[in-house]
This record gives sequence, C-alpha cells and structure tokens, in this order.
Amino acid sequence: MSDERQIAAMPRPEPWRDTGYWGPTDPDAHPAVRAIREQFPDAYIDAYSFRDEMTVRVERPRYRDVIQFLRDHPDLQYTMLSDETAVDMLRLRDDPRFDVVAQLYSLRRRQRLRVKTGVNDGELVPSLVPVFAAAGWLEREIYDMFGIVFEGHPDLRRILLPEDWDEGHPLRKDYPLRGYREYVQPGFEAPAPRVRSRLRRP
Amino acid sequence: MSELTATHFLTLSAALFIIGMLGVLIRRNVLVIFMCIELMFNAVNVSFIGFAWEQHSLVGQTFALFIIAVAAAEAVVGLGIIMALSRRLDTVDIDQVHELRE
Amino acid sequence: MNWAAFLSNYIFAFIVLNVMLGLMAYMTYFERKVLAAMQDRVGPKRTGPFGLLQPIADGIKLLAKEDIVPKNADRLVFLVAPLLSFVLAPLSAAVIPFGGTVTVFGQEVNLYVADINVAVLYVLALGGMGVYGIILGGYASANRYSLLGALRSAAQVISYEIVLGLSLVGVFILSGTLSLVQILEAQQQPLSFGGVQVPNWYILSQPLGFVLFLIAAVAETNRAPFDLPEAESELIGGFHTEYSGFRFSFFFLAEYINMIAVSLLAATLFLGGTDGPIADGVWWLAAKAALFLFFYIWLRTTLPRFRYDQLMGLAWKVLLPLALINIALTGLIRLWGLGLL
Amino acid sequence: MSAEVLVFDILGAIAVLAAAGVVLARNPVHSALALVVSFVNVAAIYVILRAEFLAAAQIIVYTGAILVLVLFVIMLVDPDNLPEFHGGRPVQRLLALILGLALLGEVMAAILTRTIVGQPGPWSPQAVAAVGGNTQALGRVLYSGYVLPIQVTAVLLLAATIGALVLARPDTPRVRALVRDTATISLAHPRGSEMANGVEPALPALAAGQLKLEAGERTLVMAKSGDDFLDQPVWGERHQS
Amino acid sequence: MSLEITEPTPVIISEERQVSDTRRELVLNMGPQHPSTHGVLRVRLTLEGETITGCDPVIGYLHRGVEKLGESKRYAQFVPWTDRTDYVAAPSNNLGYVLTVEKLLGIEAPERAQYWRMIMAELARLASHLVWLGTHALDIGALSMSLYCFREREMILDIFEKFCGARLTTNMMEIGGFSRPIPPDLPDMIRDFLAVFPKRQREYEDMLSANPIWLARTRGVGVIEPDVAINYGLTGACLRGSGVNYDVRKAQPYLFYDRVDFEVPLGTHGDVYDRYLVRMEEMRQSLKIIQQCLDQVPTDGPLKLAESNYVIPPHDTVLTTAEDMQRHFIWVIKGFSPPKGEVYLAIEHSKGELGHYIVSDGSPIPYRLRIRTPDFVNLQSLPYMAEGAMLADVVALIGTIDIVLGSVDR
Repeated sequence: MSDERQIAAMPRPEPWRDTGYWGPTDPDAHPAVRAIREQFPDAYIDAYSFRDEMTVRVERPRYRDVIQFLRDHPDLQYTMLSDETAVDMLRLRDDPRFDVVAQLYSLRRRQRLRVKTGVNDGELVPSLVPVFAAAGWLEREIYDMFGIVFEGHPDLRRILLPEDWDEGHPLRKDYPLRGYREYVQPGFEAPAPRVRSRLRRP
Repeated sequence: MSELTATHFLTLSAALFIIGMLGVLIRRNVLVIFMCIELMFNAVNVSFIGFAWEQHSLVGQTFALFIIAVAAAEAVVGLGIIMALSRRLDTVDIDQVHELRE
Repeated sequence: MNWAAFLSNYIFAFIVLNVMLGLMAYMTYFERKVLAAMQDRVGPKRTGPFGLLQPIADGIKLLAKEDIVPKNADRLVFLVAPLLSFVLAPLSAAVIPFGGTVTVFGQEVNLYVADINVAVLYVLALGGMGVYGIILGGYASANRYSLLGALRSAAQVISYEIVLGLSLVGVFILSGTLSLVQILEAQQQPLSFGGVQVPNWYILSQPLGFVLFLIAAVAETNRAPFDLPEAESELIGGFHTEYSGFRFSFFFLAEYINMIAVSLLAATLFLGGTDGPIADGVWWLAAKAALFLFFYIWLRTTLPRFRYDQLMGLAWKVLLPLALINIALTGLIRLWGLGLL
Repeated sequence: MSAEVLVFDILGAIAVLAAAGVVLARNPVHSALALVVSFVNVAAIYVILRAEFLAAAQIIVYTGAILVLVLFVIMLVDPDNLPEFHGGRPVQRLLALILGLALLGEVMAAILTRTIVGQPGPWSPQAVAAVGGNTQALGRVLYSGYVLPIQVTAVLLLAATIGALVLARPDTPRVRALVRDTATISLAHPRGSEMANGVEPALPALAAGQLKLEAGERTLVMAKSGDDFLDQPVWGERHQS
Repeated sequence: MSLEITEPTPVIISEERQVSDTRRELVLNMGPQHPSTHGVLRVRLTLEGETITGCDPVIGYLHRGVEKLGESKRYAQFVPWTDRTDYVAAPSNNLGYVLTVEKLLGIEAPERAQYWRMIMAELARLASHLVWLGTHALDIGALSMSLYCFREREMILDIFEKFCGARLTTNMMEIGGFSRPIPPDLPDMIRDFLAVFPKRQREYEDMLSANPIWLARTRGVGVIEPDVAINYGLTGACLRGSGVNYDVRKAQPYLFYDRVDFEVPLGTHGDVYDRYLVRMEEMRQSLKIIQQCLDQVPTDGPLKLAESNYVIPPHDTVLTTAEDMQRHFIWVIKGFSPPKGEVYLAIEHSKGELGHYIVSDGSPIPYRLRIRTPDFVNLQSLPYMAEGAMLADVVALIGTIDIVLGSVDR
C-alpha cells in the first residue's frame, strides 16, 4: 500500500473552530487587510488565512511603513510586536528566498495579525527597531541565524553565536545539521564517531 | 638613670620631632610630608604628657587632648586639599605644585 | 612584684584566650547548625557525633588548601593583614569581667584579666585598629576591585564605629565610669520601684542606646544585613577575594571572634554580665552572650542585604542623630536626678 | 635599671625607629604602616606616664581615624605613579642630616641643663586614684577650668568638617536623569510617537517618571476579564482603590 | 545602501577608560559564571563610580540550536526537546508546542485531557515562580527563602513524578491527549498540596513583603513605564507589573480557561516590588484555577483522541485489533503528514507569552519551527532598567525579569 493512498484515507481535518482571535477569516472582511489595501495599494501583495489566522504579504521596501501604520491606526492599534522571525523558503519557492514574518498583536482589540515580506539573499530589509524596541534582539537573531541584514538597526551583530563565528548562518536550509566541521572535544584526539541517522529526508 | 625622669621622654620627644622635621624637608611626596607633620604633633604630645606626669598636674594632658583635636581637624582639611590637588594635577609630587609661584 | 598574683592572672588570661579560640571554632559549628535548623535542614552531622568535629575538619581543610599569594602583591603587607585582624579580635575579651574575686588554693584570683580605667575605650581602640586588617588586605592583593571593596568596607566600619562609641555614652553617664568591672557592679544593685525589685540592667534604662549599640555592632563585624564585603566579592571583589587557604580563614575566623567579643561586651554593658536572678556567675554571662550570638544568626537567615548607599545613609542620617539624642536625654535625666538630690 | 625604665626605653627605641622608617620607606603605604607602629608605641608610653585616657584617645583618633584617612587618600591617588625615592638632591639630603644633628645637640644640651621651675601641681598619683582614675580626673580638670577651649575646639571641628565636605564634593553634580531615547508609543493615545523625526509624544495620561513612593505597601489592581483597563493601564497612584 | 557590520570588539575582562578629565569609566564583566546570573548570562557593565552608565547583556552560551533540530525531527519526536528550553517549567513548554501542533492538525484533545493539561500547566507555573522567588531573594540577601521555596517545589515535583515519571524533563504532553491513565491517588495528592501551600506562602510574605530592607532594595528600582513595556514587547509579570492587562489566558483563552474563574493581578508602579507582588498573586490565582479544574474534571472518559490518524492509537487496542496495529505501525514508521500551512499559537507561560510558529510543507517533519520564548524578549529591557541604577541593583534587576538561560538561548 503506497503511502499516497494511505494519506488520502485520513479523515479530512475539520476547520479550526472560529475563535475570532485573529479577526474574520475572510481576507476581504478583515479590517486590517482592507486598511492596508487602500493605504498601500502598491505594497500590498495578497492576504490569505489558514485555520483562523490572517496573513498579509507586503512588498519589502514598505515593510516598516505598513507595520508603523498598523500600529498607529486608531481603529487597528496593533501595539505589540509579539515575534519577528524569518523562514528560509529554499525548497518551497525560488524567487524571494527568505520570508521575514512579524506577528503583531493588538492589545486594545485582543487580536493578532501576521505580516510577511519576501527577501532575497543580500537584500536589505527596513528594520522595525524605530517602530518597536522589541525588534532589537529579534532582528539580531534573524541576522545571526539567516544572514538577513536589517537597514536602520542600531546595533546589528550576532547574538546567539560567538561574535567571531565565521561559518555562515545555521538556520539556512543549505547549512548541514551538524555544521561544516567536527569540533574536537578538548582532551580527545578524534571527535566522537558519528552515527549515520537513517532518517530519509523527503 | 635607674629611675624614670623627665630627660627620658624629652629625648624621645626631641628625637621624634627632628625625624618628623627631616621628613618634611627631604620627602617630595605630599602624603609622606603630611605623615611627618603628624609625627611632629605626636612628639609635642609626648613632651606635654611627660611634663604633666613630672609636675603631677593634668594641665599637660588637657593640652595634649586639644592638640589631638586640632590635628584631626587639620588632617581632614589637609587631606581634602590633597585629594582636590591630586584629582586636578594627577600627581602628588610637591615640586610640581607651583601654580601660585610665578 | 608578687609573682603569685601575676602568675594567677596570667593563667586566667591563658584560660580566657583559649576559651575564646575554642568558642570561635565552635561558633562556626553553632552557626551552621542554627542556620540549618532555621532553613528546615539538618546541618553538618557526618563528622563525629552530631557533626561536632566539623570545626576541626574545616580547620584541617583550610590548612591543607593551597595558599596563593598574587604575583605582584605586596608580600609583607599581604601576610600581615589577616594576622592583624585575627590577633586584635580576641584582645577585647581581656577587659570583660567574668566574675568577682575567687580564692583558689588560698590565692586571691579576680576573674577578669585586667580592670583598666578606660576599658570601653580600649575596646573601641581595638575596633579602630581592626580596620587596618581590611584596608591592608585589600591594598596588598594588588587587585583594583578588592582595593575598592576594601575602602568601602573600611568606610562602613568607621562610620559604625562612631555610632558604636556614641551609643555607649549613655551607659557611661549612668554608671559614671568606663571600667567594665565597675559598670558590672553598678548594674548589680537592684533598684526598687514601689517594692518591686528590678535589676538595674542598663537595657531597661538605656533601651535606645541598646538598640543603637546592637545595630552598630552588627555592622561593625560586617554581619547579616550589613555583610557588604561578602556581597562585594560577588559583584566586584571584596577585600578577601585574593586570599585563600588558611590566610583566608584568619579573616573568616576574626569575624567570629569579633562576634563573640561584641556579644560578651553587650551582655556585660546592657544585661548585667554575670548578674542573674539566682546564683550569679559566668554561666549567666555565657547565656546572655549566646542569646546575642543567636540574634546574629537569626538576622543572617532572614534579612536581605542593604545596598552600600543605604547602609552609609543609615549610619550618618539615622543612627548618629539618634545616638546624640540618646546622650542628651540621658544627660538631662541624670542632671534631673542629681539636681533634685 | 628599674623595669619601668627598661620598658620605656624599648618602646621609645621602637617608636624612633618606626619614625625613621616613615621617612625612609619607599612606598608610602609602608611609611603609613611604620607610622602606625610608632603611634601605638607612643600610646604605650602614655600608659607608662599614667595618661590612660590619652593613650586610648591617641589610638582611636590618630591611628583609628586620621591614619586611615591618609591610607584612603594614598590608595585613591593611584599608588603606583609615585615620585622616586627621596627625591631631594643628594646635597640637600646631606645638609638636612647635618642640620638635624646640630639641632638635636642643642636640644639635648637644653634638656640636660634644665632646672625644674614651680612646685608640683595638685594631681599626685594618689589624688588621681582617689578621684577614680585618670579619666575622671581629666574630666574634672577639663570641665572646671577649660570649658571655653572645649567649645572653641567644637566649633573648629565643625568648621573642619564643613571644609572637608566642600573640598570633597565632585565639581559638577552628576546629571541624574539620563536622557532615554526609546521609541515610546502610548496605549491610550492612538497617535503614538513619531520616533522617526524624534517628536516626543505628548503623554497627558501617563506622565512617566513622576513616581510618588508612598510609605505604606502597595495594593495590586485585580483585573477580572481580559477587557479591563485596556484603554488606560493602571499606572501611578490614581488607581489606589 | 551599504551597511558595514561593526568589527566585534575583543573580549576584555575589564579596563578603565579616561572618559573626560574628571570622570573615569570602568568596564566590568559580570558572568558568564556568576552566582546571580541565573545560568550562563554575561553582562558587560560600564560603570561611572557606583552608577551604571551602560549595560550590554551577552547571551548564547547555552545555545543548542533547538530550532535547527526542530527541522530534522518529526512532530512527535520534538516534544522532549521542549522540556529542555525552559527547564524550570517543562509542562508549560510541552503544552505550548502540543497545542500549536494540534491547531495545525485541526484536532482537539478530549475534555478530560484538556482539564489535566490545565492542572499540570498551572502546577508548572507555581514551580517556576517558586524558583524565581528563591533565587531572587537569595540574590538580594535573604538566604533562607530559597530553602523554603525549594521545599514547596519538591511537593510539586513529586506530583509530576507520580503523573509522568519525571520530575524536571516531564515530556508529559502528547499530541491528542495522554496515552497513560491518570494515577488514581493523584487528585488527592494535589488537594493535599493545595491545602498546605497557602499557609507556606503567607510565611514568605511575612518575611519579605513588609520587610523594610526588602522594600528599600526593591521599591523604585528598575521602573518600566507601561508604554515602554509594550514597546519592548515585554509579556507576563514584567508587563503586568507596569499595569498593562495582557494575560493570554484571559486575552485569548485556550484549553478551558474561559470556564475557570480567576483574576489577573496588575501592578501600579512597574518596579521590582510590583513585579514581586504580581507574581505572588499569580501563585494564589493558580491555586484557585487548579482547585476549580479538579472539581470540574470528568472522572472517566477518554484521555486520548483515539480515532484520528494523527494520533498514536491507545496501547490496549493496538495488540487486539488489526486496524489499530496497522495504524500504529504507519504512525511509528512514517509519522503523520499534517496539511500544508503555517500556525502561530501563544500560551501564558510562567514568564510570559510562549508562542510557537510552525510552517508545514505537508511532510512529517516541520519545515520551520520557531519558538518565541518570553525570557529572550523580556531580557531586552535589562539595559533600559540598568542605566542609572546602582551596581548592587543589577542582581535585583536580573532577578525581577525572571530569566532561565535555557529558554533565552534555545
């Protein structure tokens, strides 16, 4: 029994009960999406929802302006940056290699929103630090793990890895799981023998 | 010299005084000079108390007490000046302190 | 020179010193046991029955430990500093009266090492000299931070020394003397208020003085809420960070001897040393001193630590004025007492 | 050679040697140490001269306070850049030595050929013991004949303290409030801050920083649901329900 | 638009810079091995005399690449890793991850399992707050507090041990509920704890809350204004200490927090003392929640969502029915393949909002697994609080943020 048939037989996952934590699931009805569409017609790419979460994709140059607009807009008031991270979309699509993702939360309306923007290797993303001080370390971690450089970040340097780490950025998909070279443990001549894991990557 | 007489403590006082005076003259470190001044104060105290012991009168001891008080006051202000001096000129060498001279 | 008196006095002094050192060793054990009991645990109990050999074990351990002297340290001063604070600490027990006079083998022996006229001043002088151990310890270890830590600790000790001295002036006014033996006798005549026999302990007539003395004594020995050097060594470097092995233990044990000495002093000055309801004797003094030692440990387990500026502020802005007020009040009461006579 | 003289000689010799050590030591801290030794021996000599109170005072004030202050200053002034040993030109040192010895000779001559003037005072050792000891006797003398000098000394000490405070205060009082340029947005104030052009937001509701610490403890404000206090965070003492 | 990346300054222990003619500045290194940095945090402080003029926390000493590992493990295999991030409140971490995966799969654990998850999460909050209180008081000088707090924490760890066999790395939550039955005497054990703990907590408050030295060391120290706290993205007690009402259990309730009645404490001055009061009150509220959960939890009923293919079939039916054995075989060998999509779900961890962001490409292994830990974001406020503070306050400031380096560095 090939596994395609197996998966097909699995029950359809019923849609996530509508909690309203992210606002209406229909992109056109979502106030934030409508506001962005009319305020930034050129920067708005698309908006889609999965489970009850609403995601908006915007152009990279206007990334900071959109988020500042969402924060200052009197009805939206997305006043807290819950999290900012990046995803290396190496195998899922080719054009913009990375996605910088900002999870916003409106304390006033108790609703979340996700804003994504595509970045290629070497392009500059406008940093969110002038808008949210929380972005300081979050962006330093993105730079440390992905090598995405943020323009306007006051103090962009590695945060988790040692400052003189010269072997690239670990969370990129083309970075091997165990790193490029073996680190000999002090006191042992050869590194510990490596066990080939039989996990087959799909 | 079997019995303790005035000459004993007077010679001690003189010796201490002269050493203190030499120290003030020779040394260039203002702090050591300060310490030698304290030494001279001490020498004076020894002679005062010696005479009080010899004369069976406590006047000498009261004077010694006042000298200690004055020495304390002088020390406080003197060290204050030395601190201010050293903070500005960053040196404690007495010879380099000659702003007022020219 | 009647050699017999000198000899008996010498023997008594020898006994007092050794008892002090023995008490010091077992003070560490006492502290760890009480600390443990207060923290819901057991404390040392493996070395010997009930852990009684623990102090000896600590001593041997510290002896065996390597004694590191920093390279560019000032060797002579580095070696002298811990000795200075360790040697000066037990000396203040010399003036504490452990009892009246006792005839042993027909020889008149008075149960105090020395009854000098300026006993309390002598104790204050020793406290003043104790500061040198801290300063020179910090200076000699040639490490910028232990020097800064040493200066801060020394400033703390000096500030509280003044409060200590002034808080005792009330007692001098009432007892009219500085000699501890006479102060003890002054406390032994019971006062009678309307038929009720009240022991004339100075804690009753000098409550504020007592409190000030206690706070200043705790700060003077760098203990409990005022243990800045210990916190210092966490943050920058207290004056004894560079010391190790037995030399470190000199500082460490000096703290304990100071605690015992101050407890004895407090018991004598404020709680009528050997004077007790039933049979006067040195056991009363021991009980009262033990009370104070327990108080030290109790402070250590419960109270958090002061910050440096709060600590100094407390000394100069709160305790010193209170001490002066206490002196003025006691003086007025004394005059009112004499004036009416 | 009675015991008293022997002890006096020993203490005197140590004191003088220590004093010489103060002058000759290379490192000021060592000279301070020597001074401590000298002072302690002099204090012991006071005890021999039956001036116990002054011995204690000497140790408490001189060694306990003044010398500690000197040590403070030595250490705060960064002890390792010190002018070289002795410093004086050799000829100056030699001249000073000769001068000193000459002075010593004169003084010794004066000491040996002096005659006692005036009759002994009232405070013989027995009288002192009768009163109760040196401290009590000194107290009586001080507060009978010398009350005025004591007041004057008190004023002098006060002046010295104030002088020291003025000298020791740092020249420019340190600016306490550091200017913080954080991007501040306000929950209650929709307009938020234009951090880009550095416009400081007008925060009528939240005058941050004016924080009144009341003496008693504080009570917390309990929010029943997720919607309470969303317009206006509970800040400052307005909410002391 | 070139942006030169600043040359990393060499690591220097400390040096003194002559800042201006009168002011000397001292750069001091505190950590990474330091008694009061709660793990391997290093803080570079620039001091001017006693006050701090600059503070730069250096982290990464405990970085194990958890997110990279997440991209090479199947969904169910990753659960043990979540214990190791915040090793002080492991059940909360498990819960956060498992809920996010269940949201991705669109399934929900049965009611009985959700109640037990709430109980374990609240117990984890208590355990974490006890560790915080013990170390925070120890840093400021109250020695015995840590002993008392760890004595209470032992009772909670015993409950964990009876429930899932492990005290610290609990690994108790699974996708779809619990596969092992609830030990029968566990509810009584928890009720005993609920009876004892309030009295013990009053002991802590007698020792600290009105203690003048504690008040002197904590009041007015490390003040954060509400809008600054929001801007720094602080969550948990750090945010509620400044009076902002944001608790994920109330703002976006998950599990059955909407069926349980509890209150959210808010501070009014945003200093160390307020955050202390907020956390102490949170402990009392957790007790209330656990009590109500114990009353409301159905005593029988499924603990595991057995019918969904995403969930490993229960042990007893695997050996008896062929269909379950086959599902068990496929589940173990290949794991399950969730739908394509991305999910972000946040829970109220003891230190703040713990969020998991999972991007799935349809394969049994997550494409991207991002863990938003509260300590990492809260620690950013240390420089803000430290500037102008006294040196001795740094230990109090680190304590008040309540960080565990495992979850800061991931």
